[in-house]
Amino acid sequence: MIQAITNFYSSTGFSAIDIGQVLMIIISAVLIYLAIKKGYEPLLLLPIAFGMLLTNLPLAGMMDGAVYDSTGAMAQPGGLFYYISQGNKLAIFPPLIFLGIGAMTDFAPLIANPKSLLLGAAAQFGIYITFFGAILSGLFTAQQAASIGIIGGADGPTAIFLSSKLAPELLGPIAVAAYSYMALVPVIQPPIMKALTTKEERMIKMDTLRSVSKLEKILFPIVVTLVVSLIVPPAATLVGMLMLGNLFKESGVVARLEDTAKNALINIVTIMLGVAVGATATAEKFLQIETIAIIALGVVAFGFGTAAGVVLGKIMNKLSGGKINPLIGSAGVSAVPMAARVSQVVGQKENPSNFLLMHAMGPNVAGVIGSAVSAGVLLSLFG
Amino acid sequence: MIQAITNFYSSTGFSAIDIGQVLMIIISAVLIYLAIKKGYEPLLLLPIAFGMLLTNLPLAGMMDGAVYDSTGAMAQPGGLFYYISQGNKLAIFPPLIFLGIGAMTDFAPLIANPKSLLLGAAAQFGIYITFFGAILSGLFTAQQAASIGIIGGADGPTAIFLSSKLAPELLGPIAVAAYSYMALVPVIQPPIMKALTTKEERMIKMDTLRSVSKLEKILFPIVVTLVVSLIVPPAATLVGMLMLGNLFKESGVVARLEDTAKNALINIVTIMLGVAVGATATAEKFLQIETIAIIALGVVAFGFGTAAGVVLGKIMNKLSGGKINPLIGSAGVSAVPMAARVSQVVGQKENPSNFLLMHAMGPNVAGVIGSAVSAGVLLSLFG
Amino acid sequence: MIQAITNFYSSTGFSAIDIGQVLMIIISAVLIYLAIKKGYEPLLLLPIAFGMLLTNLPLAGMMDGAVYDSTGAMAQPGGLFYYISQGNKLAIFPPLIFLGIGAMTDFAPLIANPKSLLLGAAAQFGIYITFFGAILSGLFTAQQAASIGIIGGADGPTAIFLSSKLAPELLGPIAVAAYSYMALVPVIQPPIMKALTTKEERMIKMDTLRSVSKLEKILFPIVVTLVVSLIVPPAATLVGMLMLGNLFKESGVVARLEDTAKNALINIVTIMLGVAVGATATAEKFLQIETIAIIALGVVAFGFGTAAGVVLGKIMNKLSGGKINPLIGSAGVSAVPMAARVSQVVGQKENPSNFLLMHAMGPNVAGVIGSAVSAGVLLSLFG
Amino acid sequence: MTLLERFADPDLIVQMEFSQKVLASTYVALLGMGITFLALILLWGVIEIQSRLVAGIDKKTEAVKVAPKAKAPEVKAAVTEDLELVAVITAALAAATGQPMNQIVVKNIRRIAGEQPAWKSAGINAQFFKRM
Amino acid sequence: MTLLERFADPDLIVQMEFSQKVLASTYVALLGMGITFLALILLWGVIEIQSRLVAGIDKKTEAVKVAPKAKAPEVKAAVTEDLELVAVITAALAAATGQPMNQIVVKNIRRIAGEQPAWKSAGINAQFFKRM
Amino acid sequence: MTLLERFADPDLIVQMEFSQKVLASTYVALLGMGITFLALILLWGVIEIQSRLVAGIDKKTEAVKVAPKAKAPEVKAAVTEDLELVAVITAALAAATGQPMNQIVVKNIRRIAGEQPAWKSAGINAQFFKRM
Ligand code: NA
Ligand code: NA
Ligand code: NA
Repeated sequence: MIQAITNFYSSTGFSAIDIGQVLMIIISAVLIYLAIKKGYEPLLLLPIAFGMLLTNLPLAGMMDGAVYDSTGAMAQPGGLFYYISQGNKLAIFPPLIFLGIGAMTDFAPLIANPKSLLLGAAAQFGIYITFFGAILSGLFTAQQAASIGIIGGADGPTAIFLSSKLAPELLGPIAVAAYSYMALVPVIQPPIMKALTTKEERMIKMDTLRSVSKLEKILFPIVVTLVVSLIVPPAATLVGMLMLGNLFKESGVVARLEDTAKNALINIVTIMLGVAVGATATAEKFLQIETIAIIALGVVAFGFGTAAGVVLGKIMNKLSGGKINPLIGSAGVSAVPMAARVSQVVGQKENPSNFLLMHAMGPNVAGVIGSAVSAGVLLSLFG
Repeated sequence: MIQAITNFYSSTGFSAIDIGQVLMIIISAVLIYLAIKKGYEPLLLLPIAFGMLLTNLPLAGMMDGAVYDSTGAMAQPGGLFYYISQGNKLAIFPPLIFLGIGAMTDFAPLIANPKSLLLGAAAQFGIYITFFGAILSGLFTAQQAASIGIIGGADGPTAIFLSSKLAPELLGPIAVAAYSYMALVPVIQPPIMKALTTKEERMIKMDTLRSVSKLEKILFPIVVTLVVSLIVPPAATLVGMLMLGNLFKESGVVARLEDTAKNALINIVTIMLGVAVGATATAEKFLQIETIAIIALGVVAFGFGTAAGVVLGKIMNKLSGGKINPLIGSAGVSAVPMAARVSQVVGQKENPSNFLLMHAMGPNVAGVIGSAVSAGVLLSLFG
Repeated sequence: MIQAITNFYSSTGFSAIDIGQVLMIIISAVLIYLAIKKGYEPLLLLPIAFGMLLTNLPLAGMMDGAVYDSTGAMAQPGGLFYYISQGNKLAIFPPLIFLGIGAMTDFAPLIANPKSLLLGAAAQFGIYITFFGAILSGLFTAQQAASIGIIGGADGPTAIFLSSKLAPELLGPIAVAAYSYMALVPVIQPPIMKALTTKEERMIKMDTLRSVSKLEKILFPIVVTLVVSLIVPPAATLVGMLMLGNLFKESGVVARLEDTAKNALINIVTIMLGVAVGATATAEKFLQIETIAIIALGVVAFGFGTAAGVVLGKIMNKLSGGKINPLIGSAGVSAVPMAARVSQVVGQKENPSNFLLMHAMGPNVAGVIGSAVSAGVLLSLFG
Repeated sequence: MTLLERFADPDLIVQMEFSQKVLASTYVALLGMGITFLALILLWGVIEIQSRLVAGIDKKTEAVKVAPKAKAPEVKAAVTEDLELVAVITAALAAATGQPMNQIVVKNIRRIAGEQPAWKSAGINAQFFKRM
Repeated sequence: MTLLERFADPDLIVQMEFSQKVLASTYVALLGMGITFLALILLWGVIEIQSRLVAGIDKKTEAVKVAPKAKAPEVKAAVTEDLELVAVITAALAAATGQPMNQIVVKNIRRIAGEQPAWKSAGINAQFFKRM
Repeated sequence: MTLLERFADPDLIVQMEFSQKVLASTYVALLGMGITFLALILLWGVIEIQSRLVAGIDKKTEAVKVAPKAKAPEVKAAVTEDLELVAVITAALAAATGQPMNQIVVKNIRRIAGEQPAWKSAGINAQFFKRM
């Protein structure tokens, strides 16, 4: 009888749980709280956090690989998350997310004002300053530093895509940092924006954007795919799928596919990608000094990206003779559409009749292209 | 010319069909009839039956594996069902079904009256009595007996999950028996319920369930995942995905994911899981004495599960001083929501103003958790 | 510095692009134009064309296989299209498309007038005459000739299914030809139809179709699956899935599954199948004399299929004593529903009160079954 | 090795003479069209037979339907659904008024504006009572 | 090798005697029912505790809610949404009238017919402001 | 082996000196920002050119649109759709009245309440005429 109880006890998770796993479960509970109560990017943070919880349950084996016997036949299939996580490991999920995002995104503000592309480029500066910092910390290889830097791209799928390829062992903390800081954009950006601009600059009203014809909208995804992929071939997968989704939307002839790309397909992939990312965050991988460094470097990335965008905005304002509100520069980090909203809100505080939202959408979506390009560069250097 | 006709004839299914396949095609036609005309769990029985039909067509090779040449290159891809059935073989489909079910299920009646959990546990007795019977029949290994027993869990995905892992060779008959008996719950349960209860007991009216706050509903899936997975780690996959789906629903912040989990995703997986289950039911595997034993044991499982639930209901009624109608005990077998409806209908026959439905939903959903726990126990013993 | 610029240049697509890839990008742009502006089967042509564009971007590696190191571990995952294209390579996508098409198709006009099946058979003549031509050209093996011939089946998924199995190297041009000619049916068919019929024949009005009972509609998919699969077992996959989808529709008890089969699932698979087909059309495979031969043979296939259907229509009209309008024969090529519309339009030109649409739907859907049967025959001969 | 086997072998077909290819292709065309016609003619026959059988069944069913017994299950279903509605309403009233459920008796439900819309009952069924 | 290990081995179970099988099956049944009950009883306890804790929190929250401060975030959210609406309307007006946006000042928005339907705001949010 | 190659090798980077790492990181940052700017500036240029070309095309098209010929295809499409509608209505009437279809001639269709809603025509097209 005592033997049976002992046997049973040793089969429960209580016998095998360690302090790291307890900590991870607490962390995942905190993330669930932030996702639900604070609304931190819940579409991804909730699946990630729950995946994190499940992967840290002792003996549950959600991430175990398949077991083969001596003849090579499968003796025991792998855990559910092992199979789902192949979609990240093989870099399949992030491009499919981009397909759906492309089908949701309106690039008209960028087409109407293509100068915004400069701001979308400038804001990628956070990526490289963070890369620099990560290298100098001495904790990371170049591959890992590149993956950490891409947090500054403020674009979840791009960060997951690059990390899966360059540093899968850091996927968990990088994804958590990326999505958390994207949710914190309204907290991180405003002080930097105010510190770098004058009241006069923040009050600048911008001219109405011209309307964009259907033909331009259809040509845009094709042209972007060609130009970007020819200059930075490793960016072709992300940019290509983003632009295919957008072509579905703008062509107007495949409404069925557009609808599925931005609903059923992206939702299914989001669930899978989320739990699979969370599943990589086991205690032994997550509870490391590196994770704290990543969290710290992530905020640096967002800060410098914001600053670079605003500074270039100021320069462009000068050159244009005062017609560009530098506040739209911060939207260049991506974090669509949160960063554009922040530009709007900060601008309106100085001048209640100031409406920067549409102008900020240009740099905002340009930032998505910008970080995909930077991811491509890093991939070609360190892939 | 005669040669050509002979050649052609030998390439047709007519030349190769055997009596077993004819029988299987007839059985699948009967199942299609039951699914469509009698409404027996058509969402799964129809795909299962059609998969069964297709897999028994001679020379069609729907379940053939891939053929490789001597260099290891693929000479011929496998049949469609071979690839689809990997989702069951690798135990991927049932947890995804559970994700969708979680997103559809309201656990409030259980949270309001957590005593119901006892009834959900008691009704799992059918699993073990059937296991006992299967072992004593001498026809089955312990793995097979466990898979047969789980029919008494009255929960399709759990039965398919466990059978795929422990006894894939019996998957066909077990799934057919499980879904058929779930459809037959209104026939199987009432006589047992009436035999074990007095008219007075059946007439007992129960107090209104208290309302459940949003916070409780959000905490519930997290708590259940933790408690169940720590006690029975192998149940983590099923219970975790069920509860993730429920968290999607109750959190209220990821309506997109909830919607997809309970519509597009569950439907796609249901189609795949259904045809793949049917595809395992080839004549040589299905037309065995074991299948008849499984059919016979399945009804035993449902009967004893019902009885155990009702008996515990009677005991709890005694202990509570007459405030619990024992009829809600039978709902503990799961078979959501059919078994709860049966409790309602049987109770109302004695007393037209008696409304047990909501009270029976508590044991009903508890039964889902209960069978997942039992599946976990059997998996840890025989996996 | 110059070294850095040289290095960077050699990493761009500009350094590696060749004239073939430029040509392919132009071709894909033309196909995008045709899909969007001319409405040529955009649901498939748009994804195909975009896949073609992406696969021909130099150094992007969208179709690269995975790289393994000496220990057998994966050093670098494959490109996105490499993984997606497994769904075609393993012949998984076309049957899933057929599942959705089955859920959308109303076979009542065929059940009401099963003689239409003869026209659906006759119009497959184009397949074999094209096979003949392809063999005699001396450019193709029998497997390739069979895949080219199936263009005459005027049924995209069937053509992709057969080509993937028999001649995957020709998948790109065959799919492009098949979908282009399906879009061109209103141009190709009318002159042939007019040349082969008299004005009197074209003016024949046909009797109203009888109404078809629900039971007949439910039995139809089961019966077709059985009969076709027994006679031509390799056709079971395509016909079986088509009929399963139709059974979802007609049974009326699995509306959820029907809805998903004909929406989310078919759309997801269409996107994947489309880009994966396009991805096979690399410059070195596509820019061959064989492609021109395939384009030329494709129009032959459609022409002879149309002619054969119309000629049998004339014969049946004679035998029936003038009650069958031969114009419905051309609809037998499939190309649902375009070919049936063409019958309607050509008939109405002679006689504005002539409504052939519903009568032409019979041969039209029969043509789908007919080409699946022919694909099965070719598969059993050359698979 | 037969002509067709050599024809089907990508390595051997190149060695075949033109006339042999013509012969083999003709054979394939005849066989293919033959089987396609055979299959679809057989299907035609089966569907014709089926239509007649079904027509027979339908006539019988119609005859049976005239008998009063036929309406019973429908009524029963309606009653069951009404009872469920009563249960749901009772629970809702109890929750709203705070009274214990066994103190409330719903005696009669009258549908306002005639028919309950189909989507509503579908919705209730789907939400409360349908899962896998 | 324990009884249970032999029982769990498909090759060895056939050699076991009937009485051994009875014993092993009984053990499995007791263990299985025992753990199932244990897990669900534990769950019962945890849910009871949780319900009480939550009831406590809810009471506190309600008390807090009475204080005027509690309404602030809601109002702020409404204002933010209104400002966005102003932005969208301004942009639309500018586009429609062809005037530059900084010439147009939207001073006040009055919602016609009271409440804005929920789906509309959801729609705007989803289309304009929600992505991953 | 260049500095960058050693930098990119996880085994060799640990042996690099701090100053080398600073150099390599600076190089990466310059290269990365440079290429990102280059790509997006090029894109800017291409979009500007495209906008001008499109503006030119649009002007031409507008000019062409004034000519009466432009409306022809639209009318034709409408006629085709109407004919199909006639076909469907005829079939429906025939089915409903039990008369053979060639006895019924639909002479005119008048749409009640003006425009046919878009979803309806989309629905008919999707159901009857659209597949893959
Ligand atoms: Na960015
Ligand atoms: Na159960
Ligand atoms: Na065809």
